[in-house]
Amino acid sequence: MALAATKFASTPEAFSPALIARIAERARDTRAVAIAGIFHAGSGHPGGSLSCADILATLYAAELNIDAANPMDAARDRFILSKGHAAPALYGIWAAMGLMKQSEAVRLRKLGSRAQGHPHVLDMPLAETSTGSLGQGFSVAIGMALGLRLQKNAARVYALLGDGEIQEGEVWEGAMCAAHHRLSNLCTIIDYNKLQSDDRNANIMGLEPLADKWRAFGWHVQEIDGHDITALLAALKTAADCGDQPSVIIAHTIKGKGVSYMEDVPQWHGSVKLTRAQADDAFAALGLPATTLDAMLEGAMEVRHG
Amino acid sequence: MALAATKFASTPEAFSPALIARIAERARDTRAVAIAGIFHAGSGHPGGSLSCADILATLYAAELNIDAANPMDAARDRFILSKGHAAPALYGIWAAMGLMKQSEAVRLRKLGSRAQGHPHVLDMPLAETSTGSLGQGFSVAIGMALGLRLQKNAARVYALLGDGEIQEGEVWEGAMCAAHHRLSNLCTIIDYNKLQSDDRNANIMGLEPLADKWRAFGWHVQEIDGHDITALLAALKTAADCGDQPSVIIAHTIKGKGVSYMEDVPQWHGSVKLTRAQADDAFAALGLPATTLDAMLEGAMEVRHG
Amino acid sequence: MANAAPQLIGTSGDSLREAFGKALAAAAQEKTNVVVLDADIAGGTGVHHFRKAHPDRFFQFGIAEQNMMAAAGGMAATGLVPVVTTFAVFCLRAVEQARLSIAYTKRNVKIVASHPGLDVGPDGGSAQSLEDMAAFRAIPGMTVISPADPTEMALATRAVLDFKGPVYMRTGRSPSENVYGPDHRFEIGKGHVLRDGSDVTLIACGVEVARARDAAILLEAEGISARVVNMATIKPIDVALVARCARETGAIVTAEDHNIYGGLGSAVAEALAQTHPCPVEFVGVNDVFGESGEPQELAEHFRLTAPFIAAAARRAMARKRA
Amino acid sequence: MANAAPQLIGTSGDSLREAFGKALAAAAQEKTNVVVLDADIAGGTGVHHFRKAHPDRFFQFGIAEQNMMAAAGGMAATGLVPVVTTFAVFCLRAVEQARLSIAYTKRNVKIVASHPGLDVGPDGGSAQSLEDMAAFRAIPGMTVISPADPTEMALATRAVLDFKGPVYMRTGRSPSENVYGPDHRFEIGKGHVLRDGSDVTLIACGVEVARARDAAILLEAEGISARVVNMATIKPIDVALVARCARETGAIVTAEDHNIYGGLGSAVAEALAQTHPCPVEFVGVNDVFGESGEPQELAEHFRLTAPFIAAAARRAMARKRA
Ligand SMILES: Cc1ncc(C[n+]2csc(CCOP(=O)(O)OP(=O)(O)O)c2C)c(N)n1
Ligand SMILES: Cc1ncc(C[n+]2csc(CCOP(=O)(O)OP(=O)(O)O)c2C)c(N)n1
Ligand SMILES: [Mg+2]
Ligand SMILES: [Mg+2]
Repeated sequence: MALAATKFASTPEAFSPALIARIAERARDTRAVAIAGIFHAGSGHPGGSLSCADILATLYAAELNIDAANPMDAARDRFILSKGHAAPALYGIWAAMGLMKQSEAVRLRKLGSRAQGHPHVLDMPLAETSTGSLGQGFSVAIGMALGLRLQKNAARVYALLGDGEIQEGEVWEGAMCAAHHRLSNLCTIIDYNKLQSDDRNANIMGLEPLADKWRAFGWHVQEIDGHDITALLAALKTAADCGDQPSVIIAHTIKGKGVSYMEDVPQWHGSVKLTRAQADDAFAALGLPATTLDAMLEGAMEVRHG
Repeated sequence: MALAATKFASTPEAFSPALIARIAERARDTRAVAIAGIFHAGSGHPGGSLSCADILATLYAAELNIDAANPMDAARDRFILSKGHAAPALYGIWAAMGLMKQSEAVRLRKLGSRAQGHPHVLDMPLAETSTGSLGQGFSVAIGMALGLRLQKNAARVYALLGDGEIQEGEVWEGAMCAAHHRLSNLCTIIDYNKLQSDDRNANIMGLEPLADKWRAFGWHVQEIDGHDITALLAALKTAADCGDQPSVIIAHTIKGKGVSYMEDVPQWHGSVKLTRAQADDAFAALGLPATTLDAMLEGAMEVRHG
Repeated sequence: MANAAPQLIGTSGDSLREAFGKALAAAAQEKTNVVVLDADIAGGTGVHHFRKAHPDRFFQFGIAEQNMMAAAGGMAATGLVPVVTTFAVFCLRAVEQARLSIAYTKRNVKIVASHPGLDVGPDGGSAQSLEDMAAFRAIPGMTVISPADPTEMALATRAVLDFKGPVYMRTGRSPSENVYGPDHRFEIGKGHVLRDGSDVTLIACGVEVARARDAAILLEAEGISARVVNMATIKPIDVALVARCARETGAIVTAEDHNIYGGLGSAVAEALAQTHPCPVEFVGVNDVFGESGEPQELAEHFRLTAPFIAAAARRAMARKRA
Repeated sequence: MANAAPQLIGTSGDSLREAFGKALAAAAQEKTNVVVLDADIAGGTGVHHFRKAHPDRFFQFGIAEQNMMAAAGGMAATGLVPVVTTFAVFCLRAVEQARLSIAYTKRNVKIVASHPGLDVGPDGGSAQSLEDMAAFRAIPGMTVISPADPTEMALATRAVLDFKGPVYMRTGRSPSENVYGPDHRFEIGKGHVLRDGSDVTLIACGVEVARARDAAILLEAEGISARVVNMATIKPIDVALVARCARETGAIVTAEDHNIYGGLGSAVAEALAQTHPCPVEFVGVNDVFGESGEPQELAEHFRLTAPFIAAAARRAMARKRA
């Protein structure tokens, strides 16, 4: 195997404070790039980008078998952001991991940018597929898991879904299908932030009892705090080793997590236009100075004019 | 209320031997018309028509508030055959109940016939909607249940689904929706004959644990023998009075029921061409002489030439 | 400051979706059988106005467009007039539901789709529907409408509610200029000559109408007299008007924020082929997907703006002389 | 006797779906990265042949077309060549999945749809897809093919597997006459002149090719020389051939087992409008739904048979003289 990266989660070093600190730092950087991008774009979905930053950081920094020197190696694990509107966070973690230039990640939603409003695989191959229409990324992940297994490729497939997203029937078609085909190489994570576009899930279309639904559809189910990096690491490790079932991790999260005034406020789902003051406050909440935002924006301007 | 029919199931007379015998007779006639129609057409789906005959007979003979003298009364209960390929059985029960001419019911799948290959509401208003594409009838039933409730119409809505049909994601979208909206005026019956088009459910796409799935989606669940008329009567009565949840009756059935050589044989799903000998044997299995088949076919010919 | 409410993009201002949402809420005052179906996107489609005015007639289906579409057929069967709303691109995952449970059953359902075409802007190619008019135009008995501006949108909203039968109507996301004054009239199935001309006819729908008008102004400066037709009803197309334009001007340009295949351009080409064949140039997205960018930027990039329409007019005119 | 196996309708015999199924199974011998996706309908689509020959590469998705369609995109991403199969009408509930997870991502997926048009027969209007060519033609970058007979179907099956990119291909349910001998050649994007003629050109696809040929024979008896073109590739349409036919014969009839809106007729009308405008008459289903009946009966009832094509040819010719 040509890949250098190791699955930290499967080694004793996995849960070291150093690893957790590294992941937390990546998560913070992910959030910062996401906010900078949304501010720079004048549109985009902050709430759902922030809620999944810890999940993305844990995946990329510790779980996915992706080598920055050769990211498209055939043996790489696949990650699909099925809730494609959280693209700013995906670009954020890529930037944090050196898989995308930070300046490109911040130059979000601009004509000609590789950081399209929703992930587009032809612009960023590591997106694995193009998303933005809820439900489809999950099905694509299932197809990949089937295709990899047929070709005896040991890579694993991960898909991150929104809670609102799982109202799509396509997701339950896929859930039934993955269980039927015993896709143990598939791990689904649900960013269970309790909010969707217009309101709380409970008001739009209630999802509970959510774990029961997945269990009844034949999945191995774990429920964790999606902002607890240790819990994420442990759950991903368990998921990778749970027999012949596909595995779902229901990650309880807070929409807007990390930017206090956005937390659990439906209106910050997006697509919103941030004011400079709001962006500054967001950076402050993340523990970053406004100058960091300035630097990021400057980088993005250079891409545009470079 | 202008309707003459009563809901037998809700009266003490409900479970009288006379009622059960009447329903059983209707079910047999339903099967006979379905077989005659499929033979006459030279195509059609016998297996799934036969498996649901007892369900249809119980519904129409004892549960649905439909007055043959004024079948389209606004206060009527609605029944939708979501598994539309069982149309021959629907026409069969209508013929048995005097809601459609038997000759028209047998003149199945012919150009200009009201007995279209799949139920079409513009030809037979009592179909309530047009089906044939699995999953859709269920959603239409949900829309009707919402619409009736909004307009304070106390009519109930019934939908019959195939087991293979519930692999459609649309069904789970609908299941979530009906529970969210507390559609207690909706009753779904699943013709759980364990077979679908090509093979057993278990081989195509496993459905178990099926009751758990519906419970996890917020439904009141009953499991019964779908050929036991007493059990059907009781379950429908319970469903009509189960609080603020929609109700599903998982009716365990045998595909091809009543025609021994078709029972539980996947190949008789259809669309098949019956030989005369096969049709005769089917009638014999139903306890009917070949002359009954001749009479039915003659009637259908008259419609054509009349 | 920071914890003030977020600015939602375009939910205020004169977008077609806002015009639709307001007109719908107003019309529903007296039309008490109108109900609205939403798939968790009311803020984007304009029906938040209806929800506020008529909460009891607003039905939430969650992010589940197939069930919503077919359920609309069921609601219509009970005598209601359902207005099903989502983004145009998500209508494409319920085409068969619209076909069977609405059109085949002749249900009086209005499918109103926001966010069509490049006008969607920064969300990018995944969200920019370039196929919806083609897909819905092919469904037997489905009327297809794409109004030009907020004024016409309000009129069309009323007209489709008055009309009996299934309709697919496009609104639009971006703030949109009014090409019409308050005395405009809208009739389903009739094109409207926005500006007369004799050398070439520019037939447009939706956001392209204003651009076609601008193209006519550009052409006028060169001494070319371009007629501008707003063909807000794509199906049934106004065959008589199309034929008359061909007869009178001899060359036609169509302009739409849609793939060049299957939409307005096709409908016009079909009408001409059956009546008065003449050269046509098609302005639209050239069988590629869109991308992120501001709507106006994208319109330029994908060659949908007035100068491109004017250039197409010159090409069409050159062909008529050939 | 009675408990003999049932006769399945049309799974044997020379239907396009059977020809497809057999050719696919054969081609997959050497093309080891071809996989088939089925939605519980393999007996109807012809892929039971593939399942038998290559069980390990046959994937069952159950009655769940959306997931199947998008999953095909995922399988393609791993280097496989997925062939997604279902009835044409059920492809309409996965248009957006084909759009995003196959076309937008440029995946090498072949969508092969059986049971198109009135050719479906007794199942009736709900199952008779009249919209699929329009819907899939509008998806950017999607190639659309509808071969004429079993011989061409086998060639086309190989050709689409050799071709890199998303394809939507129609097969057919009913036994279908061979209009071609064994030396026929098929090339994606090229129409084929089946019969030459100078007064009018009949451009057809799918089951209508044989009927167009019969119409030409009818016309010949009246002294009318009709050219017959099999336009098996609807997209990209063979613009050069369409233009040449217009130039050389001056009048065109299109014939397809599809709605007259959005399919072959539209593609031809668009090509003509851009090159050599001329009178066209459209033979197809006239924006209504089908119904139960035998395919030939339905073709007569809905005016798709040779006499109607011949009548359309006379109308088109009359218009060229006008
Ligand atoms: C098929 C589809 N329907 C509708 C939308 C519009 N939409 C974008 S985001 C969103 C809400 C998603 O909620 P959730 O999945 O909970 O995401 P999160 O809360 O993590 O942002 C909706 C309805 C879409 N992208 N795709
Ligand atoms: C959406 C859709 N996909 C595929 C089909 C083709 N089809 C017709 S019947 C059938 C099998 C149905 O199985 P089930 O629901 O179990 O019906 P039953 O066993 O009661 O006949 C299939 C796949 C269809 N009618 N609709
Ligand atoms: Mg959420
Ligand atoms: Mg079954």
